[in-house]
Amino acid sequence: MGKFKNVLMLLLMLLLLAACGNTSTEAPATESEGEGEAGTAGDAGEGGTAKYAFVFKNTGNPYGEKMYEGFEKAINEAGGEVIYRSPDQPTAEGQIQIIEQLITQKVSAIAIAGNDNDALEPVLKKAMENGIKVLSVDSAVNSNSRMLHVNQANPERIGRVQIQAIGEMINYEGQIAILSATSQATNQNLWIEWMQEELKDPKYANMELVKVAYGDDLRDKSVSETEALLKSYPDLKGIIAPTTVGIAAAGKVLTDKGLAGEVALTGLGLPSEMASYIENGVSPWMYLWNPIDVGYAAGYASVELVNGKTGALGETFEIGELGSFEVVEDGDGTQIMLGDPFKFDSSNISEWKDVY
Amino acid sequence: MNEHVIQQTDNIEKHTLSNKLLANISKFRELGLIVFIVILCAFIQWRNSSFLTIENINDMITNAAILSILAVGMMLVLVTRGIDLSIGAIIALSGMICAQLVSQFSLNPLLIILIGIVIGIVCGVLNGVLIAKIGILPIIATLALMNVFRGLTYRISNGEWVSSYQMTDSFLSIATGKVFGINNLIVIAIVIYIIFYYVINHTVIGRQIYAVGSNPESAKVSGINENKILILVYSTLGGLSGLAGVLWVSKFASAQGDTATGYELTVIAVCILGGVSIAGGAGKVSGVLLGALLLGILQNALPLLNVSPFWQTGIQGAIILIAVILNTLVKRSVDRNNLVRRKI
Amino acid sequence: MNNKSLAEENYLPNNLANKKEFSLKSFFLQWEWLLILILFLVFIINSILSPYFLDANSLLGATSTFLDKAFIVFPMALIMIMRDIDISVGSTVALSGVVMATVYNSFGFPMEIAILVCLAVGALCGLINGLLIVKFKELSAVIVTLGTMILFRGIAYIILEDQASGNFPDWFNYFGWGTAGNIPFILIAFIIVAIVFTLLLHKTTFGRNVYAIGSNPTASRFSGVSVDKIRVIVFVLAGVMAAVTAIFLASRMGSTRPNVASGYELEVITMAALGGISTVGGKGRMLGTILAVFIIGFLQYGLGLINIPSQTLLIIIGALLILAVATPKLKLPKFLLRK
Amino acid sequence: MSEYVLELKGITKEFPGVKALDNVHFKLKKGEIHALMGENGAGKSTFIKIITGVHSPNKGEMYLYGEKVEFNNPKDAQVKGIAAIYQHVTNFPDLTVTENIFMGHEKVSPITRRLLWKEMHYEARSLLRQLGSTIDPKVEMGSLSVAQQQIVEIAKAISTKAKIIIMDEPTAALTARESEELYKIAEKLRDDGVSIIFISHRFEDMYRLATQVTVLRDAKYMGSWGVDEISNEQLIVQMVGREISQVFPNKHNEIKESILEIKNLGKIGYFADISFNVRKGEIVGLTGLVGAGRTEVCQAICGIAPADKGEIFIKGKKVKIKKPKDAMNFGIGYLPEDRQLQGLILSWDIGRNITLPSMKKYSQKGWLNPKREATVAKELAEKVSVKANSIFDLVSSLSGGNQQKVSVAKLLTADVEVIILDEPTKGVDVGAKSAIYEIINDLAAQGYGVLLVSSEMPEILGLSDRIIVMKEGRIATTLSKEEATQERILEAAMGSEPTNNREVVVEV
Repeated sequence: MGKFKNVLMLLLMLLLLAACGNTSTEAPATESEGEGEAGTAGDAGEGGTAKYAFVFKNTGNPYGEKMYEGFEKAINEAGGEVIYRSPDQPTAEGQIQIIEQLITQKVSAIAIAGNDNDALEPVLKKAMENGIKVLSVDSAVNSNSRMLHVNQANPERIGRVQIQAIGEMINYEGQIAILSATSQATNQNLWIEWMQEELKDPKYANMELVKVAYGDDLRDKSVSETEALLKSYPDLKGIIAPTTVGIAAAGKVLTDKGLAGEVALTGLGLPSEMASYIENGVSPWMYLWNPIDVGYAAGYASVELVNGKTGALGETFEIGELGSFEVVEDGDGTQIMLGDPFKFDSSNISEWKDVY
Repeated sequence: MNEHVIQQTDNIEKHTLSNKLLANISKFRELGLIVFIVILCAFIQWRNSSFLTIENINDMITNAAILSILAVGMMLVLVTRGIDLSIGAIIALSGMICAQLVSQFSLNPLLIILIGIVIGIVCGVLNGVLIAKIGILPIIATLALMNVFRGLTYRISNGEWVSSYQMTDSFLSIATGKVFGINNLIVIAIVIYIIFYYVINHTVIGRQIYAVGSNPESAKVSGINENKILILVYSTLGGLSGLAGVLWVSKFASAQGDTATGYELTVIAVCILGGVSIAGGAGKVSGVLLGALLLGILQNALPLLNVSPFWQTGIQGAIILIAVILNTLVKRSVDRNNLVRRKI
Repeated sequence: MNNKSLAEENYLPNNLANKKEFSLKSFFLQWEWLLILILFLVFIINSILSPYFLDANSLLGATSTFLDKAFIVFPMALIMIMRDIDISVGSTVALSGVVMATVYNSFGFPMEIAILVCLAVGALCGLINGLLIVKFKELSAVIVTLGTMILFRGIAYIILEDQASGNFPDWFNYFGWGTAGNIPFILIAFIIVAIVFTLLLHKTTFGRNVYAIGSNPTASRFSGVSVDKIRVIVFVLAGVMAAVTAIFLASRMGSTRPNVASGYELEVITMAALGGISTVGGKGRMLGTILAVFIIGFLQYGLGLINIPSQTLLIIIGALLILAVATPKLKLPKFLLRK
Repeated sequence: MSEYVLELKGITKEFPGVKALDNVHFKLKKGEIHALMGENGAGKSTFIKIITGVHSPNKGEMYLYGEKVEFNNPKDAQVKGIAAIYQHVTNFPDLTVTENIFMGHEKVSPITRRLLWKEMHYEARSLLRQLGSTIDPKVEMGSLSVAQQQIVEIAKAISTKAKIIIMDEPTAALTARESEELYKIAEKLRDDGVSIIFISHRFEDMYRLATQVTVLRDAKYMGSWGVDEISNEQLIVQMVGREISQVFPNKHNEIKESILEIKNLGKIGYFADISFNVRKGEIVGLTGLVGAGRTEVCQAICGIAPADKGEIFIKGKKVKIKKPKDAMNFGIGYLPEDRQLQGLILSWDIGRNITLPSMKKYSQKGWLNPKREATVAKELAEKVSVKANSIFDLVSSLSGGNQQKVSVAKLLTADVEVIILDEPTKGVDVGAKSAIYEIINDLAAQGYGVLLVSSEMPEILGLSDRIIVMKEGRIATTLSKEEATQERILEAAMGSEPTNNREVVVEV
């Protein structure tokens, strides 16, 4: 009798599977009527609108929301359907799942801000094999796994300009420190490399980079790290924080300790997060590109790729109102590069803080 | 007969004496913790002289304040043999809602604190009801609600942060203001500790919480309403988490959807360091306070000592494991002493 | 039957049946049916919501997106049946993966050796957990594995700092992505592991002992069951399966980092609880667990296909978990109650 | 106003599968010490729990001072002035003595609801002093000895100003002198007008204290008498229901060579210098008061809580037993005292329970063989005559006696030569009891060596070939079947004068 029970259970399971199996053979058939044989999915022109996906690092991040805003605007202008996805934690595993789902949905292009330089390679290659155009934006994925990278700004310029700024703020004299995130996406480390390069210039001879601290992009940790910097180096004159959470946390600490004017702060941060600290003078100025523009560029770049561009060196991409950009070299891969980072100071911060 | 009595009293006197000795040994934990903290401080001071400055101590305690507020609530939950994994999510939810309210209506800071606490209590009651009334294991119930609360936070925030310029000065001053030269956060933590010390040690309810954790069966026989106590502790912790959410947002001047992710484990670690037993029944306010202080010192000192950030997690894990294992060994030797003292 | 009086009992024939009677009612009142129903609903709703869902290729391919962590569900089920819990599995995945990559990249051993080392590290992590738990019975599994969770992750950070380590050979990277016909390797591996664990739990003395320990640890010990040994073995199994997950994860990502697989422990516990593994021990079956893996996996996948934001997914899975564990506790109508 | 402070009429209480109380009556006068007697499992504990509101009866009425009352929870009973000291000490080990004493009726300041620690500590100290003890009320309960905890429990009952105090075997863990102290306390309470329900196995307690005795047997009310109205023999007949000699089949077993030998076994804090042997075909009785260390000795032999000192020999060969499995491998089977907690897996069926200890034997290289298991389980279950429909019936649905039979069947699956039975008839109804006695005798006849631990005098006297009496962790005396009488055993178990002092630290 026990056997009978098992057999019955198994039969019912099989029935269930069979039911799924049946429908699963039918469903694609009805689906593919209009599309021809499965395979090339990047058919923007024929049968329905093309779908453009934007995948950010994680949910609940205003920087990503703003980027998506630009992306959506671009796609709306060019015509197409937009999909916005991000995992709830900033992990590559989460992004892999999402990309697989996008492949199944036969989107035309995926623009992704990668959580990991290399880990997305297999899945993005799979996407490209399925005819999906892949480009990275903001945080690059390696050159094998993308056709193009949309760089918010030249990393060299980003690195150098921050040193130049802090130099100016502290009269090219004294100790400085960097408060970074732990860089999961390599851009932070790249910027820091360029900062160190810039420091070799003789005009910074009297400046000393004493420490690179990591705040993990966590509020509480960034605060402790900033406080530790201030105590370990009482003569510290300036802090560079090339990350939104870090610079805002440092701004808060300097404000609370009344160190405006004594320790200068600059770096990269969202205007909305930094408005208070620019207005109160803790950070005379700081930089950021406009994430809306970055997203907008990614949107148009997606459209251009779907329309047949390949992202090869020397091609020109038309980016709506931003004009046209030439594809340039980026290590092994190619990229288009938006302009220098934008400078936010007390004169313009109030108009930008409500924007992003 | 009289002789008998005298002899007996004699024996009992002896007994009481050794009992007192034992009581002292069981206090060893707190003493041990204090000694450990002192040695640690001396070591850190030797390596970095800015450690024991008034400014740094002030920073350190301010940073540990929120942690210690949560830890005392978590202690009550652990004492009843429970656990709450949802507090990080409650902090985020209450912080986000309050920050949005502030940015739109610029409410009075006291009112905001109240709203935060109420949000926390609602979440806590939900935990408590699932655990006490429906009988779901605490770890599963709070795990599920952690997902729900965190998801809700993202839904409400719509991916946006609330930034410092959107907050009113009065709201920001919750965390930066001072009373008699002491930071508000520290003041709030002290007030909470006094209240909890009083409630735990000087009210019936406080002792009932321990009774439920110490022996649920006897508690029932003694006429204690276990369900009521369970819901009470979870909603208390919820309320404290809600308060912590407001303080967090005020302190860091920014409300994000992923605020305090994983913070529950830090809080539990504080309790374990402070000698709270996960098996229930045991745990002292003083112990938890010392545990919070120890973790606060670690978090403050590791960067000061220039410890590589990549070693910090490992060091924390090792210290927690060593602390609980030491605790067990000490307890074992005390129990063994008890046995040796017994007649055979 | 329950309330048979003593007198009545004494008149029963002294001749016991040793064949089980088949009762259609109790057969259909099994937890697994509810899960099958839910799985069915998930399929129906998903196929209504998204035209892409019931594409045979995608359906099979979809399994590879959620099966990596599913390997840990099996030992976790055993652990939970024994009234324990292991929240260090995510960190074990990270540590064993990181060691594997380091052995391959920094020490130049062949990948085959690196894989073996990975499994060994996983087993070692499990062994540490198991030994701490049985040697310090005063500590619950929650405390021990909370400590080792932080410690293992910390060691992974010490080894690799914030770097990724990859450059695995092609055959290794193919492992996580390749298919035999339409069936992904990972699904095949999952089926094999599922069969092994199902047999282990339901058809061997080991599995019987696991149930015994979960139902009544004292009585099991008194009956000569090697409680400590079995607990340690099960935790080692959890470590090994975490290492298997690490291998597939590394293969699918072509590299590994110290921060991978964070939060896996909670997802795995969710799956096991939904699968009907009783959280107070002694109850639950592998079939339910397997069904729960597919319910959560296809739910995530299907809702992903219609681009539901991941935060909504968090809420849905949280609610599903509460529903799953609360349903049997609620008072069912009498006719639905089992025995 | 009724003459009785407490009156119970026709109380019936059923649990699934068991009728714990069947139409029981009880009357208690003011200032009376009323003994409640009956064998284990007669329903005394359930009866108390009805009075204290832990359980509510299925049928029957309860009157307090002539007024009908219904208790829904323990608090109700507490408020009405009923307090109980339970057989198994039920306290809060993590809390202090003061807290334990005042749990449920704490002293609080009327306005602020603040706990009045000073007053409570003071009162606790004076309560304890009244009881002749100077336990520090500020120490944790868990650090006290069982006897001290018992005193605290009594202090707790007194502190509630209870008018009715129930003492459930309060002297079981006490020395003679401590018992004497307790008698004095009880008498003093009685003189103050408190009524006491006194439950004890010991006739001495009853004769020393009680004026009235009520007897329960097999959940039924047997009657109530004045202590001087009824002879000891009559009382025993009422409690046991038949002459003792009728219950125990008197067979002569052939006693062969020694199979288990214990030498100088000791465990710090539990027992010391235990030496004895068990021979094939012999039933050795091990008795003594509760807390004398009998169970601990058994558990040491079985590897559950191994001893620190001494040696164990099986068939002349020295063995090391560190865990239960070792003991089973050496052929020692153990039937634990608490079959629900330690013996059986209640949520499992009969068959699985029976085959649990010896699954290796019925499996092939680790793979289960359900058919073979079922055959073996059926055979064994029938051998010990378990009453059930099938081996797939859940153990939780069986009566206590049948559960115990399943426990015995479990032992028989293994290759066991020595069987240790710890209180095998505890909580078992009389019908099943004689069945179990028969099984025990059969086992001895088949050549098993049996070590029988029991507090029930008739059982020990009726079954054992040799009787070892333990007292305070040591062997007090060993008596042959012919020498043994109830009086001699009790004398050895309690000692007329305290031989050593409980409070002294003994180096072991």
